[in-house]
Amino acid sequence: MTILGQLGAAALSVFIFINYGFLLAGSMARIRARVQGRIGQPVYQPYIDILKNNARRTAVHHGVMFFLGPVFRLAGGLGTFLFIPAILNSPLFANFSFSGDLLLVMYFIFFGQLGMALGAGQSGHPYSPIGVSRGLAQMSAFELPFILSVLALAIKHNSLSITAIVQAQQGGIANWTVITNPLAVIAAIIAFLGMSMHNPFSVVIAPQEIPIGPPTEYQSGLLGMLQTNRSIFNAAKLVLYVNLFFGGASATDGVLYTLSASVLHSVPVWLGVTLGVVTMVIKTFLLYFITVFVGVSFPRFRTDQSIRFFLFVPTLIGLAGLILARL
Amino acid sequence: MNPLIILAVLMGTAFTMPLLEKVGVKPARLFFMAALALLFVISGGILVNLLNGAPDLEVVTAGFQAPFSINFRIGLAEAAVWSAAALVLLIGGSYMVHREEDGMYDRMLYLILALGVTGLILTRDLFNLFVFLEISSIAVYGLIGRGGERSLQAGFKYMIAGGISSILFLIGTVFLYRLTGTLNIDGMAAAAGSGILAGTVGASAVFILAISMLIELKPFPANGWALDAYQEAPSGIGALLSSAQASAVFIAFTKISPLFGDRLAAVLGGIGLLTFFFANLMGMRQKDEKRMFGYSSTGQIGLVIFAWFTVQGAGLPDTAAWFIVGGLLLTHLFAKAGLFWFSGLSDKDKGEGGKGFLHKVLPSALAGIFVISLLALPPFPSFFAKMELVKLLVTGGSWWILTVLFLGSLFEAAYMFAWLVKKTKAECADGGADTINGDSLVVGNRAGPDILTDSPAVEVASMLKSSTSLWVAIPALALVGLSAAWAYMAGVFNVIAMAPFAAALLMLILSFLPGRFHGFLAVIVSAAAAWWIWPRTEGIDRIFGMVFLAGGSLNLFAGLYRKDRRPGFWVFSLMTVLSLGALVLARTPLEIFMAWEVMSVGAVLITLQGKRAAGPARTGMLFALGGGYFLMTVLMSIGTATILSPAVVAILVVIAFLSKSGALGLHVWVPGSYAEADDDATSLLSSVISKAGIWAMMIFSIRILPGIYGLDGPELWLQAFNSGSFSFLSGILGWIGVLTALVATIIAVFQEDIKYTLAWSSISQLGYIILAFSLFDHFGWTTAIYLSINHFLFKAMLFLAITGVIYRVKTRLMYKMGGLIAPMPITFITVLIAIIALAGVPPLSGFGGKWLVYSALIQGGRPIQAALAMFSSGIAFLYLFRLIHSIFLGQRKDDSLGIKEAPFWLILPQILLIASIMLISAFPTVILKPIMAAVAEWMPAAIGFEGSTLMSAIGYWNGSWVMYVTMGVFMIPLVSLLIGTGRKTRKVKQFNIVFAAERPHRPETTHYAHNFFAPYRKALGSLMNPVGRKFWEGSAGGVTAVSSAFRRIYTGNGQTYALHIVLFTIAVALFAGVFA
Amino acid sequence: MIKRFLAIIALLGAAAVLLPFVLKLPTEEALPGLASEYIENAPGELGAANLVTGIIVTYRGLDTLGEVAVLFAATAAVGLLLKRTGNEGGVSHWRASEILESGGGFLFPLIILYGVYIFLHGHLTPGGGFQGGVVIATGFLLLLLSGSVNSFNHTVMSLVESFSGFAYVAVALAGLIWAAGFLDPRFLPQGDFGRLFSAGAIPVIYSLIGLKVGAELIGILDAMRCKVRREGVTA
Amino acid sequence: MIIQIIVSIGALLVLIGLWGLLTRRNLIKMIIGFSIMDTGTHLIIVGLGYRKGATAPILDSSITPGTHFVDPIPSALVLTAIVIGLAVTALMLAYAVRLHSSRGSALIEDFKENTL
Repeated sequence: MTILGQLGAAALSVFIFINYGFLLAGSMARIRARVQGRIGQPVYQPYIDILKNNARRTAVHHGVMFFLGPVFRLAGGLGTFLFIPAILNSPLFANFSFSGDLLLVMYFIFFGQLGMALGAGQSGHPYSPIGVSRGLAQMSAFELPFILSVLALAIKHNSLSITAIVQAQQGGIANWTVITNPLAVIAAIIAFLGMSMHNPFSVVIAPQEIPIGPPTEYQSGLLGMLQTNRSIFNAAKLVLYVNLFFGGASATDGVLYTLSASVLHSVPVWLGVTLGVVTMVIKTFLLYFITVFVGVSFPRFRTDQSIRFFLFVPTLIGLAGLILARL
Repeated sequence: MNPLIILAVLMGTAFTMPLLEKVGVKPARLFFMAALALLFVISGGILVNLLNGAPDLEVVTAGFQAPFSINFRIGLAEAAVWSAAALVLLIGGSYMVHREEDGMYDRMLYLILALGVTGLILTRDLFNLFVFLEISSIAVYGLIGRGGERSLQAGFKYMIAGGISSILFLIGTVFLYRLTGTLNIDGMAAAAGSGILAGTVGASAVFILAISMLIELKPFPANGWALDAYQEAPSGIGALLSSAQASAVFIAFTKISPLFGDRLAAVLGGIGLLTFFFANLMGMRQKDEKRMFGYSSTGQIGLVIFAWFTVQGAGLPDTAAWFIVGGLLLTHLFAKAGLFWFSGLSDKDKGEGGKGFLHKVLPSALAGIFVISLLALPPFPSFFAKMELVKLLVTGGSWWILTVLFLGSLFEAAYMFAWLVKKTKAECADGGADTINGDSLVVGNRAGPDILTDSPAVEVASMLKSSTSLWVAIPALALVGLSAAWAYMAGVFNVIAMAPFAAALLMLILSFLPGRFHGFLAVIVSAAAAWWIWPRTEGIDRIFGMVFLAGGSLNLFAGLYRKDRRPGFWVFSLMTVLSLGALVLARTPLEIFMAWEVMSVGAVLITLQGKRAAGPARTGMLFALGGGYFLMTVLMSIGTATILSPAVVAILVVIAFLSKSGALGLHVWVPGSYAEADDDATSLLSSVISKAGIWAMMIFSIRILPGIYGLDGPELWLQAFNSGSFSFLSGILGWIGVLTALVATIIAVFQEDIKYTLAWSSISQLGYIILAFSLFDHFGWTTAIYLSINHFLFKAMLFLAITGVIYRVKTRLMYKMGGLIAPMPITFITVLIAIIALAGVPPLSGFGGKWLVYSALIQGGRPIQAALAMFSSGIAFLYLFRLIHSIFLGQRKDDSLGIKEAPFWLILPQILLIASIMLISAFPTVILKPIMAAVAEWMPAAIGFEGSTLMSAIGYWNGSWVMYVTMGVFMIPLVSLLIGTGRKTRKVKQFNIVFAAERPHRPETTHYAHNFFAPYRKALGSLMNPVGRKFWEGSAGGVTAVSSAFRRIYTGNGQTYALHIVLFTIAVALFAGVFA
Repeated sequence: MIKRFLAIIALLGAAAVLLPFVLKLPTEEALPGLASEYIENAPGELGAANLVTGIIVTYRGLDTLGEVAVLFAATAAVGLLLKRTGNEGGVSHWRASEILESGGGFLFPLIILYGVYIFLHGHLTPGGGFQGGVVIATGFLLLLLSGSVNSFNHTVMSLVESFSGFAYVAVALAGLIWAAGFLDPRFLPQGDFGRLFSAGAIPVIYSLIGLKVGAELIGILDAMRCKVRREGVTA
Repeated sequence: MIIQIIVSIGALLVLIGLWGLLTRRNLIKMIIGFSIMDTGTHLIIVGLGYRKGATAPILDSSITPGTHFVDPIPSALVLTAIVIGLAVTALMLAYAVRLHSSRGSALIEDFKENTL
């Protein structure tokens, strides 16, 4: 594929998954509201928000880094997504995953966070660094179980390539990591709760204490950029998790593919890819549902509590998963 | 020239002194000095003759041949010690005349002392030896007593001890005469050879003679009187007592040593060693300067005795024997004389209410030379001598002896270096609390004007005023000359090995020139050295050589930002950088060790230049020396019959290098040193010098250790390393590395002081490098080198940027900064790039390091270590963000409103470093390919490039594409933002924030920076428990407690001391089997 | 008490160390070679009837020179230690008894004469410079005790001391120049064996030593006397 | 036999002197002890030169060929030793005088200030 083709493909996959991210956010907010006995916002509310924010022009700023913060942030989200192959065996959704393996993705996550933290820092608002401090502290803690489960995967498949890991899980649910190494997946899921910053790990943005934390000072277009990032970044994380632990989604395999293959003689490529995307959407939706489920059921941890939590039980589970992988 | 004439001159001058005094004080002094000068001229002339190959000089008296009359014999050893003693006597005479109130009697006694020293060294007649011993003793008794009331007490105790000793000597002598029928020492030795002394009486007589001389040499524990004497005697007398007199007695002792049987010799050697050990142990608790020198003196003489019997036991030829013994003895002679004089000079200055004599360049340099030479560090004769001594011990497999020797040396280093530090640094005298995180720690970083602004001209003038001060330079010059001689004999007198010293000497001579001149000189010389070394090295050597020399040059360039003279800084920096070059080029074990020692000591001396660096530098010195001893043991075992087991060698080497790199447990010296050194010096220490340990571990693994075991092919030794105990050891090493990384990172998170943050960060980064190194395969080592280069780049950037910040805001505490992005944008960009690289965030080169290290670990089967390394790299974000936020972002303080960007000298290197890091980030092949090729010379390649993608067995990474993609995704929102927002936005005022509808009161209350990670501390603070520091402090406490306990034997009661002597004699008799 | 106990141990140990010398003493009756050679050759070589003097002044002349230096050093040291109070000697505060006073005056010249005799005949009969010097000093001690002299003329004393010491060194050097070596007394004629003017420079050397030792001992006595006297006053 | 007696007495004197040096607390008594030791030593030296039936090595008219002499060398040595002993003793006494005048005490344990 030519460079231009790659760029086009990347743009397409980004576009699809950004929209998916918006819808996911809207629907989850509505579900959460229903659980709490409210009607909730419409599913398309994120679109309204982002349009509104982008429509307003920002009049004040706090300095260059303040400007660059959201740029870093969005670049981080986009980059993270672009280094993950979204759909197996589909060049259209392979993105730029040839640039690096799982380690690259794990570290590129920090790119946006770091830039955001810096931008927020220049605002001079004390709540921003408080939020960053909490966020970083919590992040460094939930990293450990996540790392352990990733290493379990790498050892099991003797590879750090995401494509290879997804490939290895093809051929039925029995090959999924969640079956082959449930301990590692449990550790990773708990870490995912931390990453999503929903309850009980929402102290970072704690709206009641430090109005949304780091982005306190952001408004209008800059805030819109952050919201855009939130959707693509969310999607990227979910895709990564599904890829690593839940068999991913393939353009040439999977339940939907098998179903349609049994209906049609030969599945056309576009259908295969579409089915892959649908598979991915379903899986990620279900995965995200877990965080919402937990989020509405638990109160909030303090930062030190969550640090201790992550470094204890999930870490032990992760270690057990690692040992399981080595057996 | 007949040396007897000088006896006549000395005596004649002494005898006529009362008459001369009648003529006038000036002529009396003139004759006094002339006699001493003649002594030096004659002895020196004889030495020169002997050096030119003249045969040993035989002198008879009364016109009869020995044994009928008393004869002198002057060999090279005697001539050397004699002329050295004469030089010291000459300077001491001038010292006494100028600095201390001299009278007629003092001059008379002084001349008699010179006579005694001369006779002791020259005579070959046993009874004549006794006479000269008494001559020098009585002169000393008299001279000690002139120091005042307390010196009288000391003098009386000295006399009691001397009296017992002389009675023993007499009894031994007369019985030996009765048995052998001669008083000539050579005749007696011949008789002893024929077995005449084998009987009980003979053995007892020899024993008594030996013990009486030994007592004169002040053995532990029968030396309380000597310590009192050193303490209370006037400095000038102490100098002679410790140097000329002790050396002369030692020479006399060597003359009678052929009479000793093997067992007695062994016991005496053991006593020498124990004296060395215990004297230094007790010296550590010493507050009084002269008594401390006294402990050191007795210790040094003990060491010389030990060395003497060791070389005798090993049957070394004369030249080799005196290479060791003479090296130790002469170094001690000059160094200790110089130190005692300094003590006197600084006493005088204290009395005049000055800041102390030594706070000036030249005196500090001289004191430094004396102390460093005493600690047996290169390039002084004692260094070469000690190396050979250690070689003998290693050959003999005497590990316990070696341990005792090293411990004693370490103790001595502890207090002597502490003295040097105390004397050369004004600010530590008041014992300022240099606590970590202390709020009081506001440090203006320009050198204290009180000590350093003295212009050199003023200083030389003030020294000339008291001409003795310049006289004190002579022993230092003598030491320098001897160093060259010993280096020549040791075969390392070549350009490369000597370059660091030559550079240091040159700078010392040019010290009257302005500081920037020295700076430019250092930059140019080290850059030239880099240029010179490039074609002369290859592979790993070339890579590290460039980090050392080019990196060193870059760092030195940054040091130019300070306009003051910075005495010491440039000298030691250049010396250290050049020694790193010498290290890379060194081939023989001696060259390697010499360069290593210079480098590690140089680093400590650089550290010492910091205002509050006294304490850390002391600790650093001990670790540098301790590591050096391990290294010395291994290097000296090369080529000897004794081959240590490979595992032991590996452990010793690793301990040596890890203590340099500051691995966990051996790290305690690092944070303080890095934090308290000058800010730009810290950059040099952390980014450049800390890599020496890594290079050395690699070179030892591939070149030196295989050489020891005769494993020539890389495959063979690789097998050795990957089998059995070695793979176990490398696993342990990996754990050390990863725990270093983790713990140091966590501690870094909680520092308020920016330099402590970065210091702990350096430790943790070195931990990663050690971790990668421990894999012992192509992947791991490629990683280790790549990490080393990266760490050099970003840590130099960080430290230099921080240097500029501290220079501008004049504090090191991060929470006192804030908002500096506005005045210092370039510095901010440097820090931003550096922390992105350090954190390992793509697309910068740091990610390459992360990718390499984790892939290597996973591939190498160490997932747990990989997990902990990743965990700690996550924690690193905490301190990195805190660093950049607290300093550059947030609220700007009122204090920093007027400041400017950092000086050009600091900015330029930063820009170069940014360019380098961007280059290797976008094109990792530029740097990775040479590294992989260099490592592949030694081990099978495990990773390789496919196009621009680096492929390992389990993963892949294309640095260039990561850069392209990142740039792409970065540009899209940026461009859209620029288009979208237009130019209508304006920057709001500092306090214009959404703050609960309030306007914040002050930046201090709004800048969230102090105790930034409070919840983290709450959760993980228990990991901060300074186990390492507690362990070392506990050890030090234990040693000092033992030291105190032992010191109680010195009650101060002269009678008790006499009792010690008698009991000591009996104990030695028991050990020597005299009662049998 | 532990100190006393240790002292006993020390004494027993010292006895044990010295015991072999007493028990296993060599009982060789023949003179060692060196001593025989001296007895054989010394009279001919040196012309000194007293062999011990020949050995002391010539063969072991360096010892003797050193010995003089030791005594000199001791004098200087005593002078150094006690000099400050030297001028307080002043007047004697007690009167010696009549017998001592007149007896001292009477004996003094005889003692001096005896001393001079001893060092002049050192090469012939038992005695010599040191012995003679001591005897001379005894005479002066007697004067001091008898209280007839309060202080000595320091200039004369130091003149004598310096001169004799310097002359000794000069004689030693003369041996180097005109005879076979440093301290060789044979640059003066040997003379007739057994006569006063014989044995080369040996009598010269011994006379100088006698003067020097005498002067030095007197100096020591003087220094101590002054000091002790002052003590008596203040105490 | 005589030689043994002389040497034994000398050794005994040395021990007696040593005892004095180690147990007497008065400076003067310690010096006396030292002098006794010194004397014992001198006795040993002279004693070792003794030969049975030999005469003093002074050649005068009473000497006939074949006369045995005692060893002249110890005699020479002891002279030197005595003088040196004298010098040391004198110096010790001078010290004692000064110490006493400085402190008004002559007990050795009153002079132990300089231990740090």
